[in-house]
Amino acid sequence: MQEAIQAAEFAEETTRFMPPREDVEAELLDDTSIWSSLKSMLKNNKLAALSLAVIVIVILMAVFAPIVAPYDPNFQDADNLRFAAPSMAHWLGCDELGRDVFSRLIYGARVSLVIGLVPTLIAMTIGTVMGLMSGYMGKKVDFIIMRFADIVLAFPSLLLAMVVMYTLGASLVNIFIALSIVKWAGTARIVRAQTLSLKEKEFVEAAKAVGVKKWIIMMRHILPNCIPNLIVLFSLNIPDSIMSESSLSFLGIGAVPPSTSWGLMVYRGKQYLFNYPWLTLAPGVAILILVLAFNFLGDGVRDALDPYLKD
Amino acid sequence: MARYILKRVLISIPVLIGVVFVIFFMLNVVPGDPVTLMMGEHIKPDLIEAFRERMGLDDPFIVQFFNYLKNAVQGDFGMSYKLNREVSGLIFQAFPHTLKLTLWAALVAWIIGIPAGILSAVKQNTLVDRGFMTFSLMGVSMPVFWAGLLLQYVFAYKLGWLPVTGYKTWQAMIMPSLVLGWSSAGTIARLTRSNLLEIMKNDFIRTARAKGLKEGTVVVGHALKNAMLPVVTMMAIQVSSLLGGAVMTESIFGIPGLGRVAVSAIGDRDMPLLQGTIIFTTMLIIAGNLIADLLYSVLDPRIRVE
Amino acid sequence: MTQALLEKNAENPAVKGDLLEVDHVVKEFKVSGGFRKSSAVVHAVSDVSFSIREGETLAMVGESGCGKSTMGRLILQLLELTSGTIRFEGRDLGELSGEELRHIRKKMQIIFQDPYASLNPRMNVFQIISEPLTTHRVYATQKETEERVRELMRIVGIRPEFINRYPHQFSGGQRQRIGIARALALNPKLVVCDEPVSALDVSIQAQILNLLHDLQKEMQLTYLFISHDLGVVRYISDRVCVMFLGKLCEIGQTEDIFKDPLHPYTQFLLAAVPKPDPHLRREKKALLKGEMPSPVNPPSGCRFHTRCPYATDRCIQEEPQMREVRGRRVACHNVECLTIQ
Amino acid sequence: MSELQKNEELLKITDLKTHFFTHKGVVPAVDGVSIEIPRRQIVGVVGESGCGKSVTAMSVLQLISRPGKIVGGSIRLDGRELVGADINEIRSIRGNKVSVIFQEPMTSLNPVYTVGRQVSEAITAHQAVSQEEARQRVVDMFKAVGIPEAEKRYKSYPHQLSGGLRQRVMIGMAMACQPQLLIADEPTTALDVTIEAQILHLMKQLEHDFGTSIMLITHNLGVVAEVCDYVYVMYAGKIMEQAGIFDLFDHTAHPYTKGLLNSIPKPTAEKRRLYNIKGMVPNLLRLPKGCRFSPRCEYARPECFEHEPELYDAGNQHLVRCFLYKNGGGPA
Amino acid sequence: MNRKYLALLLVLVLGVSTLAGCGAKAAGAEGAPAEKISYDNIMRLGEVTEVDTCDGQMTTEYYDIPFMIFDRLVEATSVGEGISEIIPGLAKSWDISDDGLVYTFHLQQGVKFHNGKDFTAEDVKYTFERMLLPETGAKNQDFISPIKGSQAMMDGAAKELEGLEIVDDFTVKMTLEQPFGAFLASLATPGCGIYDKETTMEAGKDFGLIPEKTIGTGPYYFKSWVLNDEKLILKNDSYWRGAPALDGISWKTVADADTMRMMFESGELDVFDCDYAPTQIGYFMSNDKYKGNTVIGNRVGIYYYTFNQSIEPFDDVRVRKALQMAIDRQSILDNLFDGRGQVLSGIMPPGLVGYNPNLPEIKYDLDAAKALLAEAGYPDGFEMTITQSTNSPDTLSRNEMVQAQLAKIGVKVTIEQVDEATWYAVRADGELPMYTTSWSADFNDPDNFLYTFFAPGNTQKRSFNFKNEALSNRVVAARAITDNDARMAEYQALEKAIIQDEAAWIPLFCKQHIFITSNRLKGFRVSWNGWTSTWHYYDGLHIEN
Repeated sequence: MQEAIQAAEFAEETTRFMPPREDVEAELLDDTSIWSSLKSMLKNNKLAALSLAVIVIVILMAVFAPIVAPYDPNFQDADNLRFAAPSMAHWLGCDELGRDVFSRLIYGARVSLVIGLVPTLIAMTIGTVMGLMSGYMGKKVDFIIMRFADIVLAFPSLLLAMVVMYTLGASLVNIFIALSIVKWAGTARIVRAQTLSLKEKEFVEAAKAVGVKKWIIMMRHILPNCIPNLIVLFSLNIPDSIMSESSLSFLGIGAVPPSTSWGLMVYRGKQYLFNYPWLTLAPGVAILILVLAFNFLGDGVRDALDPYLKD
Repeated sequence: MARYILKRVLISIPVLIGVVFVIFFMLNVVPGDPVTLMMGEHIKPDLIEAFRERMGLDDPFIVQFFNYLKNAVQGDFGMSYKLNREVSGLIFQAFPHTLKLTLWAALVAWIIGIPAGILSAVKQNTLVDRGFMTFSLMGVSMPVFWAGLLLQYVFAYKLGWLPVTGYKTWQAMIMPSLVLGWSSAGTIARLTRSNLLEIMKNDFIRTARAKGLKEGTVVVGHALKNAMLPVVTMMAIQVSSLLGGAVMTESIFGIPGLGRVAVSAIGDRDMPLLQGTIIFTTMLIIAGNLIADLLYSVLDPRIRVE
Repeated sequence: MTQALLEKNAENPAVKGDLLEVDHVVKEFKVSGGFRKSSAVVHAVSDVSFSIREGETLAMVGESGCGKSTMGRLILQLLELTSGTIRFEGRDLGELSGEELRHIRKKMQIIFQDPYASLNPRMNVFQIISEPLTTHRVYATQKETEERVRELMRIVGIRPEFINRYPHQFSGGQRQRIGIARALALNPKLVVCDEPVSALDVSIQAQILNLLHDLQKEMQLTYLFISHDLGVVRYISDRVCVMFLGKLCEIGQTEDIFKDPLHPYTQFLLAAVPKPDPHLRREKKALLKGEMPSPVNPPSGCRFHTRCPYATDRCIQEEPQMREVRGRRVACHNVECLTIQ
Repeated sequence: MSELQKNEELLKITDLKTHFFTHKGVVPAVDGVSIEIPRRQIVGVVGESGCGKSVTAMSVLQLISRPGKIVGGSIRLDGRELVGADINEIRSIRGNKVSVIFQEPMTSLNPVYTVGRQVSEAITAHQAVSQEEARQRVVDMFKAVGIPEAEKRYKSYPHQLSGGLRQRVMIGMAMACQPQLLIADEPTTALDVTIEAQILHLMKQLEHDFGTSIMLITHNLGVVAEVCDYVYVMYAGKIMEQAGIFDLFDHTAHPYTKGLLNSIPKPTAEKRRLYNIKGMVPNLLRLPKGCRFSPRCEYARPECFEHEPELYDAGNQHLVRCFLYKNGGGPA
Repeated sequence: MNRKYLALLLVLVLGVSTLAGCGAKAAGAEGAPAEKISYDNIMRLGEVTEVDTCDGQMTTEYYDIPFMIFDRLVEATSVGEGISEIIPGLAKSWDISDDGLVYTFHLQQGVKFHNGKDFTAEDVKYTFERMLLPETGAKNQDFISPIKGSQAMMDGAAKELEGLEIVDDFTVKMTLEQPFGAFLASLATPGCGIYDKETTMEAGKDFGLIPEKTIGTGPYYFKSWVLNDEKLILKNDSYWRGAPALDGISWKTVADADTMRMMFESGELDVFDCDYAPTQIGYFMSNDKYKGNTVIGNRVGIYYYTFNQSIEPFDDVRVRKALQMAIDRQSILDNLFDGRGQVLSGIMPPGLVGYNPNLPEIKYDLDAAKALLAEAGYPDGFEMTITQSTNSPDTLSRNEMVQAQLAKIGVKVTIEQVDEATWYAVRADGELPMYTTSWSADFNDPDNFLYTFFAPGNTQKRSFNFKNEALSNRVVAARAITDNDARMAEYQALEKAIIQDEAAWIPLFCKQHIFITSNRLKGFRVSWNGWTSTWHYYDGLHIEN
């Protein structure tokens, strides 16, 4: 006994252990936590870092819109500023009602971001719970939840969102509902798959052997290990929601005035493409950049968390 | 194989019924009475009532639902309220155009996505990688209608190379398939890239190299086929997203497909038409899933039917 | 002779002193084979009976797929029996209520093979080791629990200061120690060691084996030691049972089996182990032909007959039963003739 | 010219350094290793995980992938320098003059192609033979490595074969071009003992029949004792001891090797405590000063913590990296 | 095994694509012409929404094709700036009894339907009765409802129209319930095209849907209809007035107005209707490229905002008047329609018989508006909702301007968007709080405006809930005034009372209808009321390539 303790104490100085395979690279990655993986990813992946910066800037602009925006986004001066070209006073010009496009873009970011985040959060929360239950409980619960997921997944998602929006009427809250309904099933599938594999892990067996209750196993042992996957899903679902909103706006069932989303701005501005291109180019490019940024960040996150996902 | 297909088809029946039910339910709780929209303004209320009764609109919801189901099984999706035509006829008239667009778009998506994915993977974390991924992700990051309009503006209006709209000639199909295909190329490129990177870490790649194979042969001959397997299943998911994107693409490029039918049906509260369209697209998606699974089983010897 | 008698008694469930009795246990898995293949039944464990006496180490050896790990999980009620009974301290585990089962779980624990998969990467050492304690509400206060966790860490040789570290900050050997600490937290009687050292390097393996050995002495543990490494088995076990394709071939005192294996499979198995001594190298070695048959379609009669050089027609048709031969139990029709050879 | 030197070893690795450039620092996985493999011999390289034995083997064929890189030393095959050679030249050697088999036969075979195709590819990559001829040679090779129903197995996919058969296929693939050197990287670790015995037997037979030299990488001293002629013991990126097989076991010199041998449960009836080497393998990023085994060594002396020992000759082609043998002496 | 599956896969893929190909062809064959049609002499037009039917009786929205493939008994034509006139159609002449109750029509002889059948009085009777029978589900009964016995038919109580009598094959006599000054004008509306009895009965539900079964006497016949794509009519060589100069007219359905504009500008369409992009008027008008290619017509119509008098505070006339004064109509017209129109202060737009150019102007006066609001008890304004249907960015712009303008007097406007069907449904229930829309004349008579909006029942259907019953009743009574001058005077009086005294809605402006035509299209005219659909597609229109 004494010897064993000595050996262990000695080991503390050399905490590294080489796993059976001499794959030095993989083994070194494995040692890090999620957070530090992400940090080192940002250090190495310039594009992802830049994307994060863009996203942070957009978020800050949206949060501090009243401070950042040079004008009231709804202030009209149609008689003087209608279609004013970009200038020092109005960086991105003015729209058909003489409103400052830049200010509207900043306020529009609020709606676009909220639409990116909220439905994704709701959908993923529902999806995670469903996926956990389905995967862990199995049998009837699994069957029922998965059939529901099948139904949702069998729908063409945009059509489903359209039907929901038409049923409920156009409003921000209804967009949340529509997109949540459309998106939960994807998360549920993925969480279920991961739950199924985690369920077979020895640490779960150990917990079962100890007599830990089902739902505690789910919450304590399974869910935390799904987190890398959920982070990746989250970062890739946000841009998807933003794009869905712009599609709904095109069909006239997206954001509702006075709130203005980027999707709505693109849609309304597109009729002036020939003469006053900034009206549609500015929000369009804004969407492009924001969504690209989320995509790059998401890709980076996925690459960084890949070793976790394989567990 | 045949048994498997049959089994899969049988499994998808409850899903379809579920879809029908959901749509039916949602459309029956909405405000707005289709009958008053259909009838003239001077019709007396009792005539409207008679009409409702004839159409079975007074039956309890569940009875209506089963009646609908019964007819649908026989291929009768009812009459469009607004267009006064057989829903099935309208769908079959529009469907080929959507299918054509979707197939073309899928082709474009693969032509852009797969090489971009491969090159990005091979040149991981280089400018080439970033460049190709940016290009293919740009498609996902632009509102389809916006990208479509810009393309029209440049290639049809400014340069005059292509017709603004149309679907009958190959020239006319270029822009719509590009817009729609590009929008899902990013997904494919991303999947190809990550799969390929993943596969390249496998032991059998080392084996292939150890055999003395050229790097190109290793990537194309050994890694690619493995990496393509999940990409093939992606096809199924794509059917859904392409059909969604087709709604807007069709509007912008004047293609008389299912998406247009669905959009106008929603706007007109044309329940039979909307139901029919959604059920039909759902069947397409389910069929797409089935085909993807079959393809997978053909390509992957590990799960091939013995 | 006395030893043979003892051995016989040991196999008799009526005799007191048996901690665990496994009686005609069968486990079949239904494999749907995905959607493309018709479903099949894997005969993982077929009609296996043995018992473990309190304080002893019973080793279970066999090659991969022989059902030894499944057996371990069956005992711990992590899998449901297809048929048969398992008695722990005389009580049929299959008939216990949920609460009784939870209670009895305190007395049976498991140590796993893979030191990486067996610890939840999102929990720190304290959370891992205290989970059994909090689950069964052994201590009223957090402080007591923490005290116990630190004690356990000392026992298995992990510095208690590491209580807040996460598994990835430890080496494989240390992780295995944490796994052992968790298993010991509730003072179990029986510990199922499922290949506890096979993922470790030789030098670490020795540390863990010594630790297990010491712990057994100090805590009066009973081990079911599942392993494919015959060297390790010979070192640690009192008795050995050899499994082949879901069936028991031979069971007996370790030394008896290693010195004089009776079942042809045991003989080949022992012969196949490479000896760390070049002088023992033999140019012509008795090699076992072929591969392990599939547990989905196990061979008829004696499951070993397809690879057995001594197989007779009887072996193909008739399944051999366990019977007592020279102080141990063997399932082979031809044991007598073989040993004469 | 050097090709003409008859006594030249088949493979001569001199002071090989292969480092991994990770974002945490440089990992000297192989740190100045010299190994010689004579013709028609089985040379073992043993050591625990992370000691650099596989990296050494993979360095020979330059199968080291990013972030690993050979940073120094020389690898001469038949007198030809491989370090810094053109990639095409390396490629012409891979699978042809030198081939490799790996630990995991399942993952080392491409799951989507038939095994026959994968083996014949090894032939067609190096020799201009017709498909049919390649196929015939594969079938012959399958027979040679003891694959039953070779014709039928040609068309099998990896998942349809058992572990043992897969490893035979891997060996068949490696032997397809009748290489001069076969590098076997833990070839039996993933196999059951009965299969392991078959595969080891097969390897000895191949060495005998084809005159192929074998570099056997393993952590299992039993396997080494079973098949090797000469053995190198590696620890933390360096050779600690090298000796003929009988010398190594009979006159074990290095404390590490002794520790390893003593850690193995002995086939004795007595249940003594096992010997164990205290502590664990050092982190290659933070190697201890002096002898890298010194923190775990019971014979360590002050100089061991200060200076790195060289390989000292203990006579009879027996070299030991330990100050104890600096003057040809041994531990007390 | 492998090969076999790959072959199977290949067949599958090919099968699917051929199916798509065949399908496309099959779909084309159903409606599209099999022979290659040259568009050299075909006028190409565009529209944004697909049409539900080409049966003029069944639609209140779509008149293009009904105008061109059917003839009416009489036609309305513009004879000068804002002046229209009724000219003979299928009725070559008519007599009106002195009491204004009996109209006798003498029909053209020798007119043939597109299928070669002769046109007779029987077809007129059939057509009118078809419109009134409830099972037809027609929507334009308004136009012939003055005929005696029409209500009975609409109620399902009669199978024949009592007031319509066939005198002989080419004479029809119609008796009205009461005198109706605008009766002739209403017969010129597109809903009153004359159908061929035999083929129409045969066609049943397919009438108006399937081109071959949709037969009229008009200058063009219905050639093909591919849903959501193209409708094509070709010239009727044996048209009784003489064949038109154009080979035909094609309508492309282009869902997106911006796409349509690009199609026009890249030469894929011959006419661009600026109504689809009112914001582009400035661009087109100032572009040298289109100089001389603009055709401007006055729309005999009006843009307006409504009040729902059942909803507080719109029940207070002071509030309504305040809002009338708080909207800067000229600014809206200038900014959203390039100023091309005229601010109005009543109901009747210029160009309509009875238009009152001397109506007092409703002035834009914020101070007066605020004062009125304060008087009504809302010194700090109030909150209100404007409802609009989705997918109408132009309406949205208008509402947003109004939103900003009303904010100046403290009124907080919420713009609510609902889909079109819901919007109509809620409006029909009389529950829309406030909305903006426009109305243009179907036929040239004030009745088409005042009766439509302010007759009892109608005000509720349009969510006005106009409470002054006396005025409502006078609107109905005015229909029967036989003396035209007296009738016009009454309408003008009513107009002033309803809009200015009662402030029942906010009149905005009328606007010009501007078309941009391609260089090759000559002789394009706007119909008298400024509609897109016009009978003038026959007359004088031609293409010079």
